[in-house]
Amino acid sequence: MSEYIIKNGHVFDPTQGIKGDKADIAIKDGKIIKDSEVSSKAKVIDAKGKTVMAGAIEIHAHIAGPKVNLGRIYRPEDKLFTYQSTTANTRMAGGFSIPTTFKTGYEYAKMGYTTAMEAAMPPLFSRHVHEEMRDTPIIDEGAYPVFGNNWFVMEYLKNKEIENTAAYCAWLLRATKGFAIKLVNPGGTEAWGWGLNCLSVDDPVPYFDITPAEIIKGLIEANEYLGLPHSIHIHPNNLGNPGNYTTTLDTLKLSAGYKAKNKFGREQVMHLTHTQFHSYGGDTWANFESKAKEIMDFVNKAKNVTIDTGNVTLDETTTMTADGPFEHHLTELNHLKWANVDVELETAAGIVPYIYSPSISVCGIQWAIGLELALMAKDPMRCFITTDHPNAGPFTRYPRVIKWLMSNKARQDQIKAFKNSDKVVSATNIAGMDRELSLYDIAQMTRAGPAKSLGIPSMFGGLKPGMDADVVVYDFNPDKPSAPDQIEAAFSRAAHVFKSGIEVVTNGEVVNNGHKRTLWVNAKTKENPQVMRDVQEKFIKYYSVTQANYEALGHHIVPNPYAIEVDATQ
Amino acid sequence: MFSVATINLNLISGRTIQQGVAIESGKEKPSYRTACGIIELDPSDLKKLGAWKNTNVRVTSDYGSVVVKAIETTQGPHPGLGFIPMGPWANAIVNPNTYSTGMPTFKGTPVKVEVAIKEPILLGIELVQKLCEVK
Amino acid sequence: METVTITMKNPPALYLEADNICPDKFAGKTALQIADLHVFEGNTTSTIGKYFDVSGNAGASAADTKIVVKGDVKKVKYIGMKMSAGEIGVEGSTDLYAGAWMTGGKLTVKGNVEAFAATGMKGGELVIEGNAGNYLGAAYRGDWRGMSGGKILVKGNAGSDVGMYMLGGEITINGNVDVHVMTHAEGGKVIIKGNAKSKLGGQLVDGTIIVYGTIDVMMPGYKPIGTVELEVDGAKSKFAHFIGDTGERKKKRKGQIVYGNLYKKV
Amino acid sequence: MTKTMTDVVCPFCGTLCDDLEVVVSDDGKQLKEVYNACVIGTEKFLHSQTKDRITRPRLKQPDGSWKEVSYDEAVEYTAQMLANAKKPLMYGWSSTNCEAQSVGHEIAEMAGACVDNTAAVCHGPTVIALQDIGLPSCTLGEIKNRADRILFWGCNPAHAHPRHMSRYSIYPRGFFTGKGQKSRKMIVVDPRVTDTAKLADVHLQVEQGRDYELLNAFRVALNNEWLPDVVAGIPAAKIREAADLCKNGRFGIIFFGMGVTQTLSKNHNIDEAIALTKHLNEFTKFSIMPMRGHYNVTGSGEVLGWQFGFPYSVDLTRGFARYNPGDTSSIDLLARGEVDAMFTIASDPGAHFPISCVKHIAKIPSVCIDPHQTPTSGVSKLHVPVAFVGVEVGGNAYRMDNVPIDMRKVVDPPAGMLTDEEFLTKVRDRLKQLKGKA
Repeated sequence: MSEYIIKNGHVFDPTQGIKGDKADIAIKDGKIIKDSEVSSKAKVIDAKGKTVMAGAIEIHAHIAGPKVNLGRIYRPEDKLFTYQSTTANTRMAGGFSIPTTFKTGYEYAKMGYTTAMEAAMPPLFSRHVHEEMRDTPIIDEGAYPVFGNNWFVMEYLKNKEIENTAAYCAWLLRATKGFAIKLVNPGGTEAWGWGLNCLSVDDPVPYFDITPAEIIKGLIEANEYLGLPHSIHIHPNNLGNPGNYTTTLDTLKLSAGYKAKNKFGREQVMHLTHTQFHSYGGDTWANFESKAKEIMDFVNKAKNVTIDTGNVTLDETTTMTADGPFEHHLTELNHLKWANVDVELETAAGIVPYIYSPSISVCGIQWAIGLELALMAKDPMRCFITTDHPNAGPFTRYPRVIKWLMSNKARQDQIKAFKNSDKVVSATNIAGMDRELSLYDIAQMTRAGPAKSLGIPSMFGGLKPGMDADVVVYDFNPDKPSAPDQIEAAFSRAAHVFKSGIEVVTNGEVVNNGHKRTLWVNAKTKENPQVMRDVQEKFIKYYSVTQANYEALGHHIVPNPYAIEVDATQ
Repeated sequence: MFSVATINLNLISGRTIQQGVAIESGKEKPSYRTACGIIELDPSDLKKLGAWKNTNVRVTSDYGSVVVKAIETTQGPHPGLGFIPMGPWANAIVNPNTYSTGMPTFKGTPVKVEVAIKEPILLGIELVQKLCEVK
Repeated sequence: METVTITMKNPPALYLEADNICPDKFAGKTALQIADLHVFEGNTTSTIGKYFDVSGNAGASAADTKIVVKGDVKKVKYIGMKMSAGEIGVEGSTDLYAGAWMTGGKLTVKGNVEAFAATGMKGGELVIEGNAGNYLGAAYRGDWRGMSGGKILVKGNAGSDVGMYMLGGEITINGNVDVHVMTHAEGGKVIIKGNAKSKLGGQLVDGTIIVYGTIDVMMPGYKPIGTVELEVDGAKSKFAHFIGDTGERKKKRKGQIVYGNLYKKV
Repeated sequence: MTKTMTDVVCPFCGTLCDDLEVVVSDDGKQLKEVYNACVIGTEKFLHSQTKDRITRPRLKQPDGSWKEVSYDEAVEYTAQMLANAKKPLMYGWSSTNCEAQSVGHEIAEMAGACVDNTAAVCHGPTVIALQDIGLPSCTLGEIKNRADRILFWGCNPAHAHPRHMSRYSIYPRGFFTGKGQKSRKMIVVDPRVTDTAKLADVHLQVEQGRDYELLNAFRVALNNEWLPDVVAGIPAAKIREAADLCKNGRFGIIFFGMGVTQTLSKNHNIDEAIALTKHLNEFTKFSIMPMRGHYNVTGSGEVLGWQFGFPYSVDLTRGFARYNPGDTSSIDLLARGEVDAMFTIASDPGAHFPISCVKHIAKIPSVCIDPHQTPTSGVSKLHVPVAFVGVEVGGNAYRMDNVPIDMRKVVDPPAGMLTDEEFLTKVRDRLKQLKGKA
């Protein structure tokens, strides 16, 4: 494997506390090495006057699997006039809010993202998720199976059986090659099986006679019992409704008293995702307002919690979530086409196109809330930038979000451009916030932070010798004054991107498709005959596929797996 | 003694379990013709036609003409409706108009049915090759 | 206004995709430069000049460019696609997507057009002196934003799915139409001087359909509420008035439920 | 000695039953018996064993006779045909695995071809409809565990999906449906008194071609609006009763088939059926699901979907993907004479396309890749027999509810026979050379 030395760049690496000092980064055999150890054969990359960071990590996006593909399939108009033709190194690639798998890989890589997590894998459809990840080039990927409405989980937790819950979770992570425990509208999505919902953490789940709060606490305990790399990753109840910030606070408070137990350096026990959608005040769309401050006051104090933002990018996009009842609610509001898939014993999903229009004040307020969350974050290692792709906007808009976060001028220009800017200003705090995030903050929010939260800081998110050589060079000089749009341009098309030591992007174009891996968590637990009996029984009686076929996940579907081993037998 | 009556029907095509078995057991075989080279008629229409069960008939539409065996429907009554299982025999006469949707109008083709006792019913592959003028 | 005349000399073996035959693309170009513009036959890329004789230079802008298309262009697609201004006159018949996504200018076809003419039309004028195919002035697949402005006149007959997902503008058919008119429409008007078949205004939320001839089968979602006198093109006549689609969701305007209107001449 | 293989997946219809048991000889060469499958699935497994099976490619001679050729010659013919065509159509894909489909798409991208699957003559209109207004649906296990209202609209599972009613929709005792059939009300809408209709609590014998009007009438009834006395041959009172029956359930499902997709109004029938489903969700929980035909037509749509963004009728000729049934769909491409080469795999357009389209196939260079002799192979210039997917080779497939199931190999193919994926890989590599890309 080839050697590289990236010379004289302005390095931003939170894992070593390097804040833009000039340094050389050396790469050999896929890893970062001390620049003293690199041989004379190393190819020299001149990064003078450029920004050097580790590869960025996507902690929450919907990029592979049944609902993503249904989104692609049912929106031909999303492809219209967007297509890029085949090139020497790339397949043809198209789509805006739900790009094809090829385009997904290329676009992440071009922006300097080298690892991405699919945020909601329905276990019954894990083969599909993995087939799409296999066809998503360059970037390493993992997927979070959903547990928050799973019949096994609800039945075990009703009886407070944490060990059985943990054993089941470990079995399902193995069966689906999943990465973490995801909850989406806990209990509410099962209620949706009957057209109902759970809008607070105390609404009982129909028939199962358990509350969302009990599910959340139980899965925190199971997660820490296993000592998984990532904490539970939760999309709380009551998404997207005015006044829902109280439900969000109730959810966050459930983390109180829990301490992370794992060997991966993770400190949080709960990751709360696309927080923007959960930070709403008011009780109607008329008096809708930001409660970002109330949420961040809690998060800033709670060291055992991490969040991501879910920034609205003001585009026409496609919303998709395992929160089935929310999507039905949304289609009743905007009357656009509604797709729904309820998944036996496990979960559901809904899809509705949505236009975040700058001329609608609610959309402007949502835009402001997402930015406020990041700007109010006291610890950038616990608050990460996402667009909840494609829900608040496509991931291809990260450079624009970064521009808004790094430039008050860019924000003020956008506020002026809103049709009802006065309404947006009065319902939010954005206009008065002059904080401008630094490149170091950005490196924490998009690299080191997500890596630590996911429990993979030894591989990703930094430039320490021994770490995977995921390195990005942006054509951006932190020493020179720059117009906001230069930030967006630089982060849109990286000058150089290395993935596991292979140069995959040069001057914003894909030059190599790399050796994409599938990251998953292999948690070993004590033999648990009861759980295995329960699994067997549910497959015989209630599933529509056999257990043997459910567990079949052959090499042709996951050709290049990378297992993170966890031993929970003690 | 057969009448020379002809009747006009609305033709639909579709699957039958016999058709399913036949396509899997070999479309070159007579069993395919037995399963799909037929038209299922309502007893009242058979009577109008003056034909008995298992009579060869010629079915003609604006789009073509084909000989099949008239049998009494097992999924009736459906007077005025003729049913030919999906396959080459039906497709020799169905309405190919897609209304620019990509889908032909396989169901709902006006046809004329007349007794054709002396005309042979071709095998599936044979029929398509003949209509396409290959060999 | 400058006139460019292109005349088919080598008709394609298959079909030709000629979205470059458009005032916006010709504007500011000489006959030679126009002859170099790309056209596509299947997976092969070629030039307008290989298939057409080109005479005359274009005007400086689309607005002062007129294109006259002569010869057999029955197998040429996309003429006038996305045109925003200027004029195109096709002297014969043409194929799919005539004037698709057009926003302005005037496209006149002496003969017939095939399906998908004026897909997603936003403005301008399309005149078809012969017959129109299916999906005239309809939305592209999956899009809920169909024809939103402009005028279409068909002197002959039109196919099925006229004005699907129509939001605005006006379509007049002097002849007959096939099934499905203004399905899913939320605005706009379709006038049918001849006969209609069935499935008119299905799932229509808002909009107006006027039929002078017969209707084979009415949609059950259209409720008769009496007769009215209407003035169309300056001529007054009596129409039976139906409102619907009563099965579809309804919009409210000033607290009042809005229905679509179907008028049939009595 | 024999061995029994369990959890075998049936490669016939979209029901994709995965509980078959197959008895094979110890050397894994002969298939002896099949259990749990329907009569059609059983026939598919057993027919793969016939002695008269064609095991080598055949090239049509000027006199109409066949000449056996090697796979390499077949690869050369196929690659040359695709390399020389201006607009080849690559049709079928529904009876092979996703792995083969994926290689096929690489070929199509290189060749600048149109790619289409059997949805073209099956559930294409369903795709158009769900693109227009969406699709509230669920997995088949949800039906089994929850559904108390089952509508079969223009479909006849008793014939086309023989185990559907026993495995998923009518008879099984699910978690919330412990009484099985007694827990459910069954409504069938069909112009014939089908063997499915005979089992129904309510049969609406709709006037053929008027499903759109009847579906609309259901929605008018839900809105308590005025109705004409009779719609599509059904009295208004009976329509209102049926609508109430749907409303009063706790979880309902509409299954529909070619009775609506192939009838006048096509996509509009499905569109209004989906609108009705969405409408019923204002009163209770309701879903809708197409009864997909070929066992992996759904998989072809999925793979096309994630690789190109469109599930069928995809035109790659200009180096980027476009989609618009009516323009890029097989039937229209053939009827309009738009394509100059025909590549058929894992399907039989010769038997299932209108004859006017088949006549065009017979006129142009053509290759047919299929284990069987079919009307398509009968009019093609080259016939390439391959191993049976799901019998002689495994691979991924997608059930009618989009659930992916990894199929199993139960016996070896006859010596020297290639699989779809193997043959396509050779064609891809040869085409790369011809296009100067390797």
